[in-house]
Amino acid sequence: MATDTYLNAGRRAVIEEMQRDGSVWALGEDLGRGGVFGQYKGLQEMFGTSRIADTPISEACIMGAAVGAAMTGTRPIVEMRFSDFALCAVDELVNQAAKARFMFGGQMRVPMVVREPIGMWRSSAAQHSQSLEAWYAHIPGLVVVTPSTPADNLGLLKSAIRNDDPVVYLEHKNLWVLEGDLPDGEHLVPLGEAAIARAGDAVTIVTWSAMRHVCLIAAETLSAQGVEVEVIDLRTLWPWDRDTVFGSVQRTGRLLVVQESVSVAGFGAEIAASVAEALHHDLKAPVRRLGAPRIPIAYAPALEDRARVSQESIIDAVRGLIAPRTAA
Amino acid sequence: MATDTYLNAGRRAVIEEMQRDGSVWALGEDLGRGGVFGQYKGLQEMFGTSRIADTPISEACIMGAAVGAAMTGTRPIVEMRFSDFALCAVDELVNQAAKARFMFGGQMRVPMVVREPIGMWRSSAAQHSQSLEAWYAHIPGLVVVTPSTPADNLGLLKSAIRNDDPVVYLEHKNLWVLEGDLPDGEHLVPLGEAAIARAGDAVTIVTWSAMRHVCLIAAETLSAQGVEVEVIDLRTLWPWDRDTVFGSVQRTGRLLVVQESVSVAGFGAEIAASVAEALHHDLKAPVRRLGAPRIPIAYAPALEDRARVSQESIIDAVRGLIAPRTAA
Amino acid sequence: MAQDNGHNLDRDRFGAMLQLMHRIRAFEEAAIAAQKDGLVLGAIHPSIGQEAVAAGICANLDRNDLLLSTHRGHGHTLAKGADPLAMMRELFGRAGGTCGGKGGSMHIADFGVGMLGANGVVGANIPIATGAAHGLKLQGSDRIVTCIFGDGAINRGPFLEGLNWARVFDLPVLFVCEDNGFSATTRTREMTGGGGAGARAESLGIPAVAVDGNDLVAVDAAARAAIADIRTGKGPVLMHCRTYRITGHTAVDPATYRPASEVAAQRENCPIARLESALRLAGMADGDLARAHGEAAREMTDIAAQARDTDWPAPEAAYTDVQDMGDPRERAF
Amino acid sequence: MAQDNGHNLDRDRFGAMLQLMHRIRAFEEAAIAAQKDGLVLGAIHPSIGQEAVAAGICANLDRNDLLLSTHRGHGHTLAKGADPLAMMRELFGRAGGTCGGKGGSMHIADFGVGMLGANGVVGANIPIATGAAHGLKLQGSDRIVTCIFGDGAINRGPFLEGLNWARVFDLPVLFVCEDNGFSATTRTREMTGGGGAGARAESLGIPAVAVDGNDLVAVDAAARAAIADIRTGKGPVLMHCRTYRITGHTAVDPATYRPASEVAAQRENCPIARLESALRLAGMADGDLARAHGEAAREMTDIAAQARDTDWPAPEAAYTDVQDMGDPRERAF
Ligand SMILES: Cc1ncc(C[n+]2csc(CCOP(=O)(O)OP(=O)(O)O)c2C)c(N)n1
Ligand SMILES: Cc1ncc(C[n+]2csc(CCOP(=O)(O)OP(=O)(O)O)c2C)c(N)n1
Ligand SMILES: [Mg+2]
Ligand SMILES: [Mg+2]
Repeated sequence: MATDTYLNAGRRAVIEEMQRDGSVWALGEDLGRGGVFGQYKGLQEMFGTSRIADTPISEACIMGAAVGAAMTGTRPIVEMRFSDFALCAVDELVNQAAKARFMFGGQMRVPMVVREPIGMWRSSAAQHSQSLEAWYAHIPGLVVVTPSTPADNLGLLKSAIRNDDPVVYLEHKNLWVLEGDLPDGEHLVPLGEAAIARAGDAVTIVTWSAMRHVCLIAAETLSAQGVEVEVIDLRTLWPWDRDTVFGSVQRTGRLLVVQESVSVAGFGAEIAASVAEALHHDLKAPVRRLGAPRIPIAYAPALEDRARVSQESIIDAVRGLIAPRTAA
Repeated sequence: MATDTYLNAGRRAVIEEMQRDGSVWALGEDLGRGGVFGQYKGLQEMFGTSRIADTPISEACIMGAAVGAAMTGTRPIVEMRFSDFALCAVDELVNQAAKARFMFGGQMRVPMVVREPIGMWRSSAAQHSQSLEAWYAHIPGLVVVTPSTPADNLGLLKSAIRNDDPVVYLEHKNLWVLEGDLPDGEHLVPLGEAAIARAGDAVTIVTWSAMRHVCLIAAETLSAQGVEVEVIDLRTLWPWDRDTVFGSVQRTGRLLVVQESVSVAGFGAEIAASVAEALHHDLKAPVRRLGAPRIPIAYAPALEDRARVSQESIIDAVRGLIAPRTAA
Repeated sequence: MAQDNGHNLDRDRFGAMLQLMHRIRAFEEAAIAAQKDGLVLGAIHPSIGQEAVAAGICANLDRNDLLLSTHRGHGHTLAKGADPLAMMRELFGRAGGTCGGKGGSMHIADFGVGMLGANGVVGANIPIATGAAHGLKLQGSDRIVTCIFGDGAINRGPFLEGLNWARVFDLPVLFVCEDNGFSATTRTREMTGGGGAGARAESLGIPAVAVDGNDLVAVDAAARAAIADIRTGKGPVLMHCRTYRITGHTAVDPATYRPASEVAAQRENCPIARLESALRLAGMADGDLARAHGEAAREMTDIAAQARDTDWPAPEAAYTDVQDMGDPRERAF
Repeated sequence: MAQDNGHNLDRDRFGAMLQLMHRIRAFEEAAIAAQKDGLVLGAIHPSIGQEAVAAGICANLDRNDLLLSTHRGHGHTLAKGADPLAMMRELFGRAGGTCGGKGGSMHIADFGVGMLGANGVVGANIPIATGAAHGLKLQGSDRIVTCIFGDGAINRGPFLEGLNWARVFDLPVLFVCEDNGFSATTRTREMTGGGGAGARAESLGIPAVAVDGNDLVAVDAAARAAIADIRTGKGPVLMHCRTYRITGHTAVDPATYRPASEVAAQRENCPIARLESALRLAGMADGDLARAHGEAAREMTDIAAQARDTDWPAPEAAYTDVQDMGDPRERAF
């Protein structure tokens, strides 16, 4: 057991899988110098320029070439740098990668991992801060993963690389420096399983990605006040772990979904709606979502913060959920 | 009052607005020959090649050029042919058009309408059948419109063209031939207002686009059996008409959302979650969604139909909602 | 000029290619007829008049080589060796179609013969083909990839990105611009700046060769030379084949946007008739020529009849081939 | 060679351009210093060493002409006439910033002087600039549009789509490839097939001119000629300006991926020093030259101090400028 960062955990996952399987390779801009954040540091020295491939600034072709390379038996890891730039390659991901296996009647598969760093990262502004996981969850054919801890980034990225279908793998930029324990040996986290980050019986909080940590801090404050919330980190958004979420809500009777992304038509709506549909009669209070308002993300901190879900707003929302019902 | 098609209603909207305002123009592939479906038939003869502009097959540039042209004081109508091809121009729409006004601190606006025909159209298969309205509803800065009748296509498209922000205008391919009454004079339908397509008190059905008509047929069958459902056609998905929806659910106590698109992370989740959050205590049954399974759309009819919400499934869902609750 | 050498033509080789061109045409004629009968379910984009490109290119590919095509891909698919019955079943949306009825004409593919798919998105196969070549190169394979696209596709960004990529990584790709003069209903030249496909390829460092795409012998010779270069590791080459689309954009497009005289002149320039003349000059008997046509027509009429008698796919197949994880059936409830 | 004509230089004109180049550099030096103090909030991409492109191009534009830039846009924005205080406030995220603190360095824009924005997406401004020119042409305006982009941007699809479009519609656009040799940390030439920006433009039918981008006099002359052509309605022109990025990709990038000797040699090639030599040859006094530098440095130090003393924007401004319809504040609850 060693302590390391979320960034290095992802790096280790790539190294281990590339060592295990010669068909795995990575492509993206500036990978030879370690990538934008250093996730690929030293990898070109280890694996050579063919398997850690620097590419032109051609997002559409990076994604499209990965589709073709996956069809011919390799397992590409696509680096998109910022998830925002993946918007230059949506046809390639959504019309091609996601649909090929189906359109062609299962003649082949498209095993590829698309790493797209998401999320607010102080003063990165509107084109470098987005979280569009809801989009990908909506697209048949895609698996969607949002790791939130170093150990999960190790174990989920390894599983994603081994998956035979396209996986959109959304690391959070604010988590790169997060430290945590990494198991020593082979560590795989299965796709599709949520983690109960904290047990509790008062309210079920369902969250993912960086918000896990904000929720856990809020949970500590609440705990000090005698309210024990359960925090579920979905980890995989598609397929999401209905059993864990439903089981928890059946116990607590209360659901709060916390997401960093825009609340309107965000993935939180899927969770809230599913729980409301399936567990209406178990609910002791209405389901509730917290997310960003429907505004682009601004540069100045005071403005950017308006798009952030704070610890305080989580605490308030939990209090609202457990408050005795007053006349509407 | 004349009877005309949904297609001609859209055509009339373009003509009227181009006559009214010299800064309105349209651009897209093959517009000079009327566009793929004939929506622009004869318009180049009326307005010339500058204002009805044929373009190269360059979706990214069609969208991007419209952004620039809108910034300089014209009002472009972008024709994307099939909404699926708009996936070649997502950066231009989402990172540029939608965010420019905000990013630049309100120095200008981007008045443009992006027409993207959506929906299943017999045996068009996975790359010509998608409905991604949920994506656009999730993006700050975009207005999202889904007309379902000839009169609405006339009145909403005119309003969209007059709107000062980017509007994603999603006509449904299966509706082109639909006939209906068109008012003679100026007919504007305000953005953001739902239509109660049918009044009822048993269940509120919220729907949009082509599904309105399927819901209305189901409603007739139900009516014959003594069940009067209210069918709300949202018409505009962002901003959606909370007052009309909430008012109806407060009366009926039951909500069914019916959408053609993939249910998972679809816009129906937003409606269902919002109602569950706000009106939990008014609900006599759990909220419920109907939509497509999470599969790409196939070519063969028997397979394609598996992605379709049928009249029967709507009737079943309504019956489920009004059935006395049995032990879970 | 290649035509002038008619009397030197290898009759076996070009006889087989004539046969293939007849089969492509007969397949599409049968499909068009079937569409009128409501048997072909979605749009089809015939390549009638363009058969020499498919035949001349694919004659120089090995079965293991890969091919990516366009929405107008029946000819390419047949020429790569796909089974026409499976193809017709696909157009009819039947079980046993190349894609099990999931794809239809615009997504026809037969990975078994290295045909990696038509594509419903113009230009989308250029990066995918480039990536396929990248994958082959990474695996040390000696197979090559051919990517056919239309003249309209050169105005899409992926054309630049894909060709640049192929050059930068020195990939074994033959890019073929099958230039039929039209982008759907628009004349491509009016929407195209500069010298077109060849000039653009050269500006990206890729050698380009232009050829009369209705001259099978010329296409064959150019393809052979280009492919030989590619196999020796020289990297990508672009072939620009000028041809003409005799039908409308789709089988139901009357194509009134072009003068009848233009179409009539182009009918005279039919690649099949031109190869027939050359083979006649090379001594092939009229009876043999007629037989090639007749056999192809019979084969495809037969196939259409068989396809018509084929079962529909099982509806439950809609839920397969989506992805391994998760239940695609999952609806809201 | 343009440099050889130093003694013929118009001292007023080029003196003003020297001053502008000093101001650009001083602005960025002040910004870099302020970033170390935590005052500049997001990433900045300095253009130190590239000032002659901004100055030489913009000197030939009218205030009404439009300019679109890149993520490395401070110099272009200043050269187009924006107020450096408003710019610095934007970098500091303060009220009164050009974008009210909403954009920051990568979205700096001043529509009042025709500067339609930096862009955080490489190449994205090429279609937007083309469309701006399209809009101007539709309105019968005689203004022109200049679009500056980096050498890395020519490998993105929108480069092809935008240039082709500008040619097809004969639009008044000056495309400027500001080639500093790098795509972030990658040498662009290793990722670029063929002859680069100029060759690609020519293949699209757009005349191209290459110029030493560190030679202000040459940039000025080439820009003047190109813009004169554009104003007479000849359609788009591309200028390829070779220059060098003295700093790292961002202000905090140590850029260890290039040898110190290379950077040292390029420092010798500083466009400001070169213009100073030329002006000295033209008879400008050393004292005047020094004064230009000193004034610029003082101006920008002052401005940084003022920006630092400026208020933050009101938090509620986060909800404005989104769109007219709907309540952006709408959360789930
Ligand atoms: C990205 C995209 N834009 C538009 C279309 C609609 N479309 C289908 S085929 C076609 C014309 C393509 O012309 P070309 O590439 O020359 O091929 P051809 O049809 O002539 O074989 C168009 C515009 C599409 N399928 N994909
Ligand atoms: C579409 C896109 N891909 C990648 C990036 C990340 N990125 C920012 S600047 C840059 C380098 C751009 O190089 P160039 O165009 O030469 O401009 P320069 O930085 O040299 O001025 C890259 C790759 C981006 N902003 N947008
Ligand atoms: Mg064509
Ligand atoms: Mg550069």
